[in-house]
Amino acid sequence: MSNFPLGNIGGTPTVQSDFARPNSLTGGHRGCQGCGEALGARCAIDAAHQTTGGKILVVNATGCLEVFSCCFPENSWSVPWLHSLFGNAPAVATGVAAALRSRGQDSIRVIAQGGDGATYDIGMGCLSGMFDRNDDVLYICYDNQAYMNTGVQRSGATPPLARTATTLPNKSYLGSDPQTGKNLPEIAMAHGIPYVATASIGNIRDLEQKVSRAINIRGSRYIQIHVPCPLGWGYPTAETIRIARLAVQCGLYPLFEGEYGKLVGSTPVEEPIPVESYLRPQRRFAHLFGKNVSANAVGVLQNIANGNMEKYRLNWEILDA
Amino acid sequence: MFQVRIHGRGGQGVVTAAEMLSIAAFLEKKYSQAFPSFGSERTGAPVVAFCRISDREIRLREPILEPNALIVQDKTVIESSHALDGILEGGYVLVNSSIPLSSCPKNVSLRCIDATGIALEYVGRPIPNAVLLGGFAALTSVIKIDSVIDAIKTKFSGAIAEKNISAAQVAYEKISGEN
Amino acid sequence: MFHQLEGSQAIARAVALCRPGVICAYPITPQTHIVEGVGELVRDGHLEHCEFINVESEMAALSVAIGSQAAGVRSYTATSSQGLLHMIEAVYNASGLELPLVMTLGNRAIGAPINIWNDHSDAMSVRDTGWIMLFAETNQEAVDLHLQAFLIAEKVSCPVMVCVDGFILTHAYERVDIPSQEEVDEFLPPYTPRVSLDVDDPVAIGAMVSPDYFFEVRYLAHRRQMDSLEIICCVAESFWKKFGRDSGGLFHEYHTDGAETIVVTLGSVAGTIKDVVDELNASGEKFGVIALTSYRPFPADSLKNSLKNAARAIVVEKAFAIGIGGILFQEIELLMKNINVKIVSVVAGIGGRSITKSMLRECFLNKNSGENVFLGLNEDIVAKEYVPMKSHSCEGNVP
Amino acid sequence: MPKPFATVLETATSLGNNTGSWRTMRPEYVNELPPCNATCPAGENVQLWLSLAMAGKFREAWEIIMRDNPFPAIMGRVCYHSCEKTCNRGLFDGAVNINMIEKSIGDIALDSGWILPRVTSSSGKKVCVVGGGPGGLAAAYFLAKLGHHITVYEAHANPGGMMRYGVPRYRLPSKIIDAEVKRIKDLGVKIVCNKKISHLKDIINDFDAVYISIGAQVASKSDTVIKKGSCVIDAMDLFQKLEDNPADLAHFGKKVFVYGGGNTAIDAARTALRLGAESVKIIYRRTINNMPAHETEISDALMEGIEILCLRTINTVDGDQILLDKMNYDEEFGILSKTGETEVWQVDNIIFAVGQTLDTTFFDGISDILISENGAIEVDRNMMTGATGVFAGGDIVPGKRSVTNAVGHAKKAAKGIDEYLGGASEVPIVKNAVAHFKKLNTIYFKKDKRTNILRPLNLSFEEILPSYTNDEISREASRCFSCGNCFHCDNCYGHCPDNAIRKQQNGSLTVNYDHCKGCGICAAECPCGAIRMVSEEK
Repeated sequence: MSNFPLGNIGGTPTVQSDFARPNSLTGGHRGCQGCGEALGARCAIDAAHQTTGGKILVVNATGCLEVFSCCFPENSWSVPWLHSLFGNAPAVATGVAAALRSRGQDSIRVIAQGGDGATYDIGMGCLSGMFDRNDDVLYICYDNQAYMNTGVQRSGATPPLARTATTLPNKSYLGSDPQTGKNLPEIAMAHGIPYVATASIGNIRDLEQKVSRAINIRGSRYIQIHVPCPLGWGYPTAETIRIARLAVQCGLYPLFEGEYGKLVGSTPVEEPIPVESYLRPQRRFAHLFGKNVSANAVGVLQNIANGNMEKYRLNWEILDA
Repeated sequence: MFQVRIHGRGGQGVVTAAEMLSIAAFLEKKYSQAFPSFGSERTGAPVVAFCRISDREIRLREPILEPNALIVQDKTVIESSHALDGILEGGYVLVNSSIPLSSCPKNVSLRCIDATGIALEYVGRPIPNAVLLGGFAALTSVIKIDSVIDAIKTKFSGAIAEKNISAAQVAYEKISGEN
Repeated sequence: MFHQLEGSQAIARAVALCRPGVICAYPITPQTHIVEGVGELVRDGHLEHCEFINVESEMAALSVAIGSQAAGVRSYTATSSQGLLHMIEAVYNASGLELPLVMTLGNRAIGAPINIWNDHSDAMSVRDTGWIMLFAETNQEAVDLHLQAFLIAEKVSCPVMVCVDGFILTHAYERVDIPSQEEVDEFLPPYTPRVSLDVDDPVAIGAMVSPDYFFEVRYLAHRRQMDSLEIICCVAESFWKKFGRDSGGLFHEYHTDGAETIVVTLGSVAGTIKDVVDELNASGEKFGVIALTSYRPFPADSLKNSLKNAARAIVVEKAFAIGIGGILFQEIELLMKNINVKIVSVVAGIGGRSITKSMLRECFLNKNSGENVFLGLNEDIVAKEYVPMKSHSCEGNVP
Repeated sequence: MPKPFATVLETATSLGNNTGSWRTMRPEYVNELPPCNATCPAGENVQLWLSLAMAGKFREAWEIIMRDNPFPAIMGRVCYHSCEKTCNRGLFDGAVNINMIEKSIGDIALDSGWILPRVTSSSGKKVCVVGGGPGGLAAAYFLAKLGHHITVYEAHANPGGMMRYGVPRYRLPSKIIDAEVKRIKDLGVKIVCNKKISHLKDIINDFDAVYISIGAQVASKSDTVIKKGSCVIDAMDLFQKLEDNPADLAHFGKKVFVYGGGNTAIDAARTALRLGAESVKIIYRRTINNMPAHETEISDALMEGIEILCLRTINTVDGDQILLDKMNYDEEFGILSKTGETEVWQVDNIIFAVGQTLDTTFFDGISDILISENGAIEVDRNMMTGATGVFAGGDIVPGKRSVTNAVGHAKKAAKGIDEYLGGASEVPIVKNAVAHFKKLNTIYFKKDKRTNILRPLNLSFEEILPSYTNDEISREASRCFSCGNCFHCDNCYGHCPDNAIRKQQNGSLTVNYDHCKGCGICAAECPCGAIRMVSEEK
């Protein structure tokens, strides 16, 4: 994973390093200190803005991003932005795209975005409908893996064994049940839509490339961005990017791309690490390292990570060995 | 009716402080009511919580604009949240600060205490709420230190409770020493 | 046994004492702590034989509860504002199927614009759905109303919604008496469903009804709800005998005998109003307060009886219908149409705007205020922002 | 029809919301001391000229070096590059080859004939420098640039001191020395050779200030018994003859022994090899890993077939035989003791390289010049001796003995002398904290080994060690982590969730404290640790 700095040292300069970047989500918003979602949103929308010369309309579902970015009299967005409800963003975006089509303005691109709650759960119906119609919308899901705005309740994206307000561990219960949870990128690919990708703010260059690739494709596209949340996951605010990197490096958050339902590429993990080094710094997994917790608790997550390494062909050495 | 307003930042246990204060009053067979500032407390954002203590049932449902006492858990919010506004004459102000305040309202008994320092020393985490309640008990004597200790036990358990209790007692002795 | 508890936690314990078999949880500010609280009681073993379901939306929350109730198990959920409207189809469906569900509504404003603070616009938007709607004035009453709600629902076989002011009550720490499990078990017998999905006694629930019978079905629902006024009273009486508290019932009167002006209101603001009334009466005024508990069914006759001797009735409510005005006000005005009582509509506290004692005192003392008062409205903003429609043409493209 | 009130908002109105009030910590860009700068004995701003070299700006890089050290080409050949030992990249995938880069830039400067700007000012003050070694010449260079009139007296036939007579030509060709000394002469410095000044008082009155940098010329004694007729020579004399009258060494022996473990011993051994010796053995009293010589020197010697006999001292030298005592060395307590066993070797020549001591007769009779017990001249912060106006540096003052240290002393002395002669007094610069490895975030650097230059076997006196090509210079310099100093990688600007770091068109980065919430991401993601989180409470 090319983790060069964002500027022109080593890698190609990113949009985020451009002094004249659009700053689609600008300063003064009310996100928590070290908020991953705020950064993910700026990176994604800036990349889309840059690729289309600013021709984008954004539809936002209710959630943390919406609440902390647009509350009268403060609006942090510099792009056309519409918020309707929690579960209808995909449908609203379908409407916006239809309106543009009716006026023959296909060059203007439509982006719908929301958190994992809005995307995995309450908005799943509308999302599937949008994919079903292959509407010309890029849906971006900022995945912080729980309902953060209402106080860290479990969502369909909450990882196995994670602590949330509605999956509090105790003697016999180790957090979110590993048999539950959804894999939305796979569900999106099952709809056969033109493009699906996962990304992370731990690798902004990779994120930007995927957004600009997606924005140029017609039909439904889905990008899911891993955005750690210091409040919800319980780690120091300065470590948001480090935690995001560790998630990818340990294999629990595979970065890959799919087209028309088939896996076409993945961002390689050069030096895979055990899941423990990703889990241990987070309070939401602290109970897995408690005294009387059996070792195979972490083993469950390690198996998932190993499965991802293989399934998404993340690390060539391991696979070739 | 004794009205208290507590200022601080999201994630510093400001709401828990108001709740513990109301529990302490309850344990002394008094009526009490605690409520947050009804906003979305973002980590780091200035936050306010309130507590009313009375001998009669409390029916009032309005914000506290003229408190009898103020607890400021993070003095860097004093300016941005106008934390000292509306304090009644003869009121009490307890500020978490290792150095004295540069300015303070007239005829109000103001005390500064390095609650974060005490919390770091006794609890190991910079969460000053229990410590300040210890100080508050000494400053206002509206509630006793024993009730504060029992209230802490309802919010924390085991070692963390013990550490917060000893931190609160240190603050109590320190402030009563200064009285 | 008295506790100092957050309103939501008190409600969670009350619900647990009623031994529900299925709880559905979906987060929405400000009720989230309630479902979280019940979930914790289930997980820690305090509430046995109860399934705690994390659902994916409010529509799912009530739909799951409909399913479990129809299958013969006492079910519960909670929601607020936008979530209530997201499940609106299921709200009508539950009452139509006469399922004795109980749901807590953490009252919160309805958008757009989105607002997470307290008012009664969400409750008012479902006042005609056929649910019994009980408003709690304090967290103690919220606990008591939940114990009564299950009993009322199962006696009347109609869903009951307990309305509790978001943040002001749900997030307020107060002294609350939580009865013991034994006391509640004596008061609230186990749920024996009138009808349910039962392999031994198969029935079809939710048949389609043609014009030939639909009118009667709906009228019967109306008749049943009007009759439940009496049940609500007797449940409140038996509650008073059992727990020694005058909670529930139709409404509570405060100093209304000989009062010249009676303030009629709903929910927690009644506390502040009582403080104001005490101060006014102390200085020679004659004020009384009626705090409505049962809003649906609407206790028309008893209300009329209590208001008829007053000279003026001030209706203080935290919601209003765009296009007509105060809602409770219209209902009270209709009630008193041929009785010489001046009715004043006071709309306040919209979207979490504070209702202070000083605002209320000034309003109550203003004997000749207009019929419609929007208390606490910022007139400057209105003057600046309102653009009269006539300033631009309305003709179509007719020349 | 105006926009709907409150539900429809103009763009970016949040910029008026001062979330800066949320901070309890604030990020600050800092300029911490890179470890290489901190350890360079000549006080070079290594990081700065490395960054210029990376950008291919070799002329600017050379000018930055010349500010602190007039001998880049010489440094590249003789300096023991302590900077590379502390280079943080050493803890990642191998230190930056700073030494080779400095050599390459020095060579480019000589090949391109870059000259120094003419000195225009003149202080009218005359300064005498005794000793034309690295220290003396450097002092002359620094003082000349300050406008003083300098005269250098050098005892030998040519200037250069240890550079010329202490380092064999295959490592440091004399044409390199001459070229870099010429630049100093071109500044108007008068160098008088074959002029041995035997005592301070001979010159003290003719000059406004004096800088003594005569080095440690006297060979230290050793308790070896040397009988008459034995063919023993001191390493310094060997090198001096090699330089000034090589003919004397025409019939140098086949079997040569060298006594000593330092760099001089290694150079002597390799010189003997080049003078035709068939077998060269170094005798050293302790174990090989105690040898003070630099590892690269030792490995070069071994590569050339030179043997090192450890744990041996020379008891007596008798004609063409030497009697060695076998030694035992207690590593833990550093105690050396004879084992009683001995060895006898046939030998043609023995070269003694057991270190030099100071000849302090130069200062006899001058009471206020203090001399420490190992014979070093005591000097103050400005390198001034007890006698006012008399400054000293190099091997004769306490401290490490190396060409680079001598240059460091010369620079300090020049400032001292200038101040003494009425120049601006030097404001003591506050040394920043050193940027240690743990302050960096090396995830942003791709592992890539340093470019090493092949060191072919070369038994001639010619220097055949090539320099880097220009691309190799830039490529190797780009491996520099720029520790503790921003290198404009834009990580902070790109990763700030609050868009609270401003980047100008010229690439400058500043924190916008109106919006910065103090989360600390910029400091955590800064690859080179150039941002520090500071408490908000003043």
